[in-house]
Amino acid sequence: MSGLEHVTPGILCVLIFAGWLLYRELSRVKQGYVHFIRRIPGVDALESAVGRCAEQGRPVVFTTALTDVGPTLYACLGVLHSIARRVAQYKLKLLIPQYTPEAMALVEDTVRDAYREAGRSSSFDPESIKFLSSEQFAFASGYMGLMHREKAGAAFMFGAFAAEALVLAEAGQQVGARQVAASVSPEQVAFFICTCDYTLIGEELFGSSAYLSREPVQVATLAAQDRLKLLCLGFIVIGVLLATIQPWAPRVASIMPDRLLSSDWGAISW
Amino acid sequence: MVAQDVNDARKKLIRVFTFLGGIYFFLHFLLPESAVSYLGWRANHEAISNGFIVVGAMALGLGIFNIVRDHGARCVFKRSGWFNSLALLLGLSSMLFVTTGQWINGQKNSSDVRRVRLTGEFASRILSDAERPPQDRAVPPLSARITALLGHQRAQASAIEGEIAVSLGPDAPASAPMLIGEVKSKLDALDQDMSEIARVPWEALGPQQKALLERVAQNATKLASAYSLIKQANHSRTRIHKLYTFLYDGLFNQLGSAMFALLGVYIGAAAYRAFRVRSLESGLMMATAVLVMLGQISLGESQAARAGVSLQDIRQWLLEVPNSAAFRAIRLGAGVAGLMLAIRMWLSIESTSFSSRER
Amino acid sequence: MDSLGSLNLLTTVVGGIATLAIFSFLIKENAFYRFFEHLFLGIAAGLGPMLIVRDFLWPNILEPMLGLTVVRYPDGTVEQPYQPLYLLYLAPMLFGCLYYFIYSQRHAWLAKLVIGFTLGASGALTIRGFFSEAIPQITGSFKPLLVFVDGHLSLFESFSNMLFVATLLLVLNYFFFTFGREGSLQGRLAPLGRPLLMVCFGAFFGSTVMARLALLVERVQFIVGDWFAAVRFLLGVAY
Amino acid sequence: MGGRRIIYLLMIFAVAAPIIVGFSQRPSRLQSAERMYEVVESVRIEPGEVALVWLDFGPNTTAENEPQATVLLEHLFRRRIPVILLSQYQQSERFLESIPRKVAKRLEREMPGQHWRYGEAWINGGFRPGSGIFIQSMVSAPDLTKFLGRDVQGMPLTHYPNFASLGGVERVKLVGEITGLVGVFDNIIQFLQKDGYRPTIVHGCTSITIPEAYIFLDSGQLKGLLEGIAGAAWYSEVIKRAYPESDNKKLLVTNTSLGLAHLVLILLIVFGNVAPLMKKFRRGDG
Repeated sequence: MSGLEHVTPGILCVLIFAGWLLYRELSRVKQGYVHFIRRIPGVDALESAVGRCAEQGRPVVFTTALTDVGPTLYACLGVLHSIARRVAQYKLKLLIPQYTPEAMALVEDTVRDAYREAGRSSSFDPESIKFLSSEQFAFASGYMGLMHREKAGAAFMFGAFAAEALVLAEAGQQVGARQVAASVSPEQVAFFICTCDYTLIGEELFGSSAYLSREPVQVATLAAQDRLKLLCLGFIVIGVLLATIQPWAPRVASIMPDRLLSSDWGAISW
Repeated sequence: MVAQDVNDARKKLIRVFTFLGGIYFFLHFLLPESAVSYLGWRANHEAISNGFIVVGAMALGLGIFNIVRDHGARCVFKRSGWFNSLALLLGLSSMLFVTTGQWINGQKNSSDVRRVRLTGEFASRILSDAERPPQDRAVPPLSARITALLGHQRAQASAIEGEIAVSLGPDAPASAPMLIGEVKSKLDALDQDMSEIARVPWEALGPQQKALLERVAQNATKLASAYSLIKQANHSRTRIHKLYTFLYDGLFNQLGSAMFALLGVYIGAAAYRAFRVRSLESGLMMATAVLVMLGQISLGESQAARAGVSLQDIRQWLLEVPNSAAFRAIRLGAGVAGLMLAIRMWLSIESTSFSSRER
Repeated sequence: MDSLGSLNLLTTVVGGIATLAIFSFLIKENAFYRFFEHLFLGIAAGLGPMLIVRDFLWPNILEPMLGLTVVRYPDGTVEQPYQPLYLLYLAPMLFGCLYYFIYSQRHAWLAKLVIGFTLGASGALTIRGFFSEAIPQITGSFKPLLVFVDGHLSLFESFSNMLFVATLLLVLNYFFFTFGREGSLQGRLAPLGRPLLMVCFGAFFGSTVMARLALLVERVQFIVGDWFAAVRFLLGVAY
Repeated sequence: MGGRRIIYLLMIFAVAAPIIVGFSQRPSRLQSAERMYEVVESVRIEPGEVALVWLDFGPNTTAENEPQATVLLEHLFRRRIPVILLSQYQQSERFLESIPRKVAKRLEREMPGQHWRYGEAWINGGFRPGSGIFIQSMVSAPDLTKFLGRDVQGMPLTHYPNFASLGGVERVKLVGEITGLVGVFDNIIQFLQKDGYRPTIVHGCTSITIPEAYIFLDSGQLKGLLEGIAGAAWYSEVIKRAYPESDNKKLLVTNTSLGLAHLVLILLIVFGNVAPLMKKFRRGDG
């Protein structure tokens, strides 16, 4: 299979469909339609962890680790926003160790906003956003030290993680922090499951932001992505069925959906 | 109310910039190959992409700024842990200094070698210009160019002699005499060519002249290669290079590897603590993990051979079937979610967080 | 011993001390660890930006922009004239400098311009990235549920494919958030996704273990082999 | 807290014991590595044909990738197949330099009088930026000698007789890719081919990416695979069968350390499950 550099007609259709879905859900939500959202258990754990910090007066740590500026970071910021607001309400200390300078600017913005919404703009401390390092293991060692020195009461690890995941999570374990992790990298989920109180898997990270805020735009996005996923699922089911009947009905089976997606413009006679 | 207007205008501007940020890559994807080539994007794609990278690269000072602000204050006010902050700042400044020094040194080295190589490139250029005089630019007469070539090579020869003297210092590596011998023989060959060039008339380009220039081009390239080895050897003996090696190999690499190695230990604790069979789910995870582990070590094999089942095969099947399927589903789901978020991000379909409403 | 030999010795000895400092964290967070942690952070912070300058900004942008890549022959002619178009890079450079307004209270919105620009670019790239990754993934899943080998039904292969497809669909189903109220088919099937996910994570755990342990082995080999030898040599010289 | 430290100590001890004692065990038989050996063994070259090996790893994954690179190069050197070393990853520059030299030195010690010299047995093409784009243009180049131009020391390839007139990419009879990075391997699979030419590709990966590599082994895009350090260990064992003089002791000790640590890990999982049960049981008794 050759690499994909430009859209094929099939992909263009899917892209337009995706845009239309988002538009439709947005306008539905704006008209007041309330979507059902499945409860995501890890999200309750977020709230109780912050509550526990308030009881013990210990700081809250939130990290997006290796997440680059992009959709994943964007989703993490949604969660950070609601945590920061709660932290501001409880007058707790919030620490956000950072890996990439570009992300740092976005994070600072989000937290400042959350404090303003909670009506505590004055108590926002820019030094709570600490740039540690852009080197994976230097970051991990800095995080380990930070957790121990600050005796964090809760640690939230959201975003993209690589080998350093277990180091971060174990550091939280050692100081007895309540930990919730959400990783888009399946390789690390097993380690989080072993060391954290709750682990959100893959896409639950994207869902949790909407679940927490119930914000119309976020809910609409969630609904639109579910519908697009349904389309993918449908493609797979059809493809499997066609592949299965292939020995008996080769002609029918030759209309594989992959052809629809990957044939390029040249295959169409204008 | 004026403030409110200004604020709105700014927000609109931010949206416009966000949209502009994405439009190039989006169109590049959307347009067919022929259109992309027609627009000239195909030829300049790398240069344009570099432009985008430059914007991000300019953020490189943000991290340093943050660190210096944080730890500098701690040092100045002697807050708790100031000693460690000092160590950090020391590490930072020495690495900046040493890397810069090492880099400048390397740049100088390569430009020195480049100058030696230039003799050969110039000779080929003289030849090609004489054979096919260029239409778009003026070229000096052949004899003037040859004089320039001779002058250039004389200057290079004395620079090379100087470098050879340096490489014979008291702490010279064992390979130095061999390298020097190599350079000297190549230099002699080139010198011979040069003296021949000086003897030959250069009013016009004959077969003899042509052969001479070709030989100079070849010999100068060989000399440059040999010379670069001496340069490298001398470079690795400079104090700045030793400091760099010490910081990079002695500290940076070792600390990184040690941090990574902690994982090997932590995995033990994680396995003991968390792989408890509390439910069907945790039981499945544990069983799979144990089977895969047994399948990849030798002790697993000898046990299995007795039982008549190959643990290697079980491991392979687990990796190929259930693991790949679930992995694929996670990636697909996260990909779709990322796609929707990406559209939203690009078109600034916003609610909170980024360009928020003032309340 | 020549100077390079003693440099190697020093590098090994200090490297061993640094390794032990990190390992001392296993006992307890302590001053020894803290010192090396900060040193590590400092060195990494100094190296990162320098690499961006050395490997990207200088050779790809600044050098051609300043005309340093123009080859000038000894007689004053040039191989290729200077490309003034490179000066266009000044625009993204200046624009990127807006990042630094993040520290200003009054002009922070200027930083948002460049942050927004970066978000937009990464959004558009993600759109393309999704399709080039997802489509082979989808089409690669079209596995026949009944597999025939030499005209006979292969039970094992068929079972494997059925399990593959079922796992894929059930896990995809697990990640629906806005469907599946109580009682619907989707809602009833959703809990089945989780155990299947656990099998996947177990397999990942099992195979990742080897990579993690391998580095521990490498470190122990370094300490037991190279470092001990270097320290012994050093003490031998001192006495 | 105390219990945690005992576990840490146990892990370090399990790893260190075989290294200190020098104890080694026969490694586990891995089909994928055996297939790779046969593939390399079956490569037949005419004068002017070469193998192309990419080393794309930095210090973080050397523990697994270096032994893999070592066994592959050892096999190629023994078979006198000239090797071009290249890299898509900057941090691997030092390994491009050191690993072939170490292998050559070991072989020369093993067989006095025979030589494996730089420029004959191998050349180091250095780090080449541009990843996929670079590979694409390499495939379409009419002459690799001209395309690659110079080695890492700045010497033109025409200087080395074995590599002086390579011709097109068809003269590359085997491609090896040793990496622990994501995406680098994909570049080779996707771009290193053209109409009428699909090279034999073998791959050494870290244990983390084994599940991903299997997809390509299954489809035949990959002819052989070294799975982490265990793969390298079995490969070295197979080499030893054909060349009994080969010294793979260190690698086997490393692999044994790994095996022991795996077992300790499994025991820890068992204890982790049994200990709480025992406690409950005892409490029930009292």
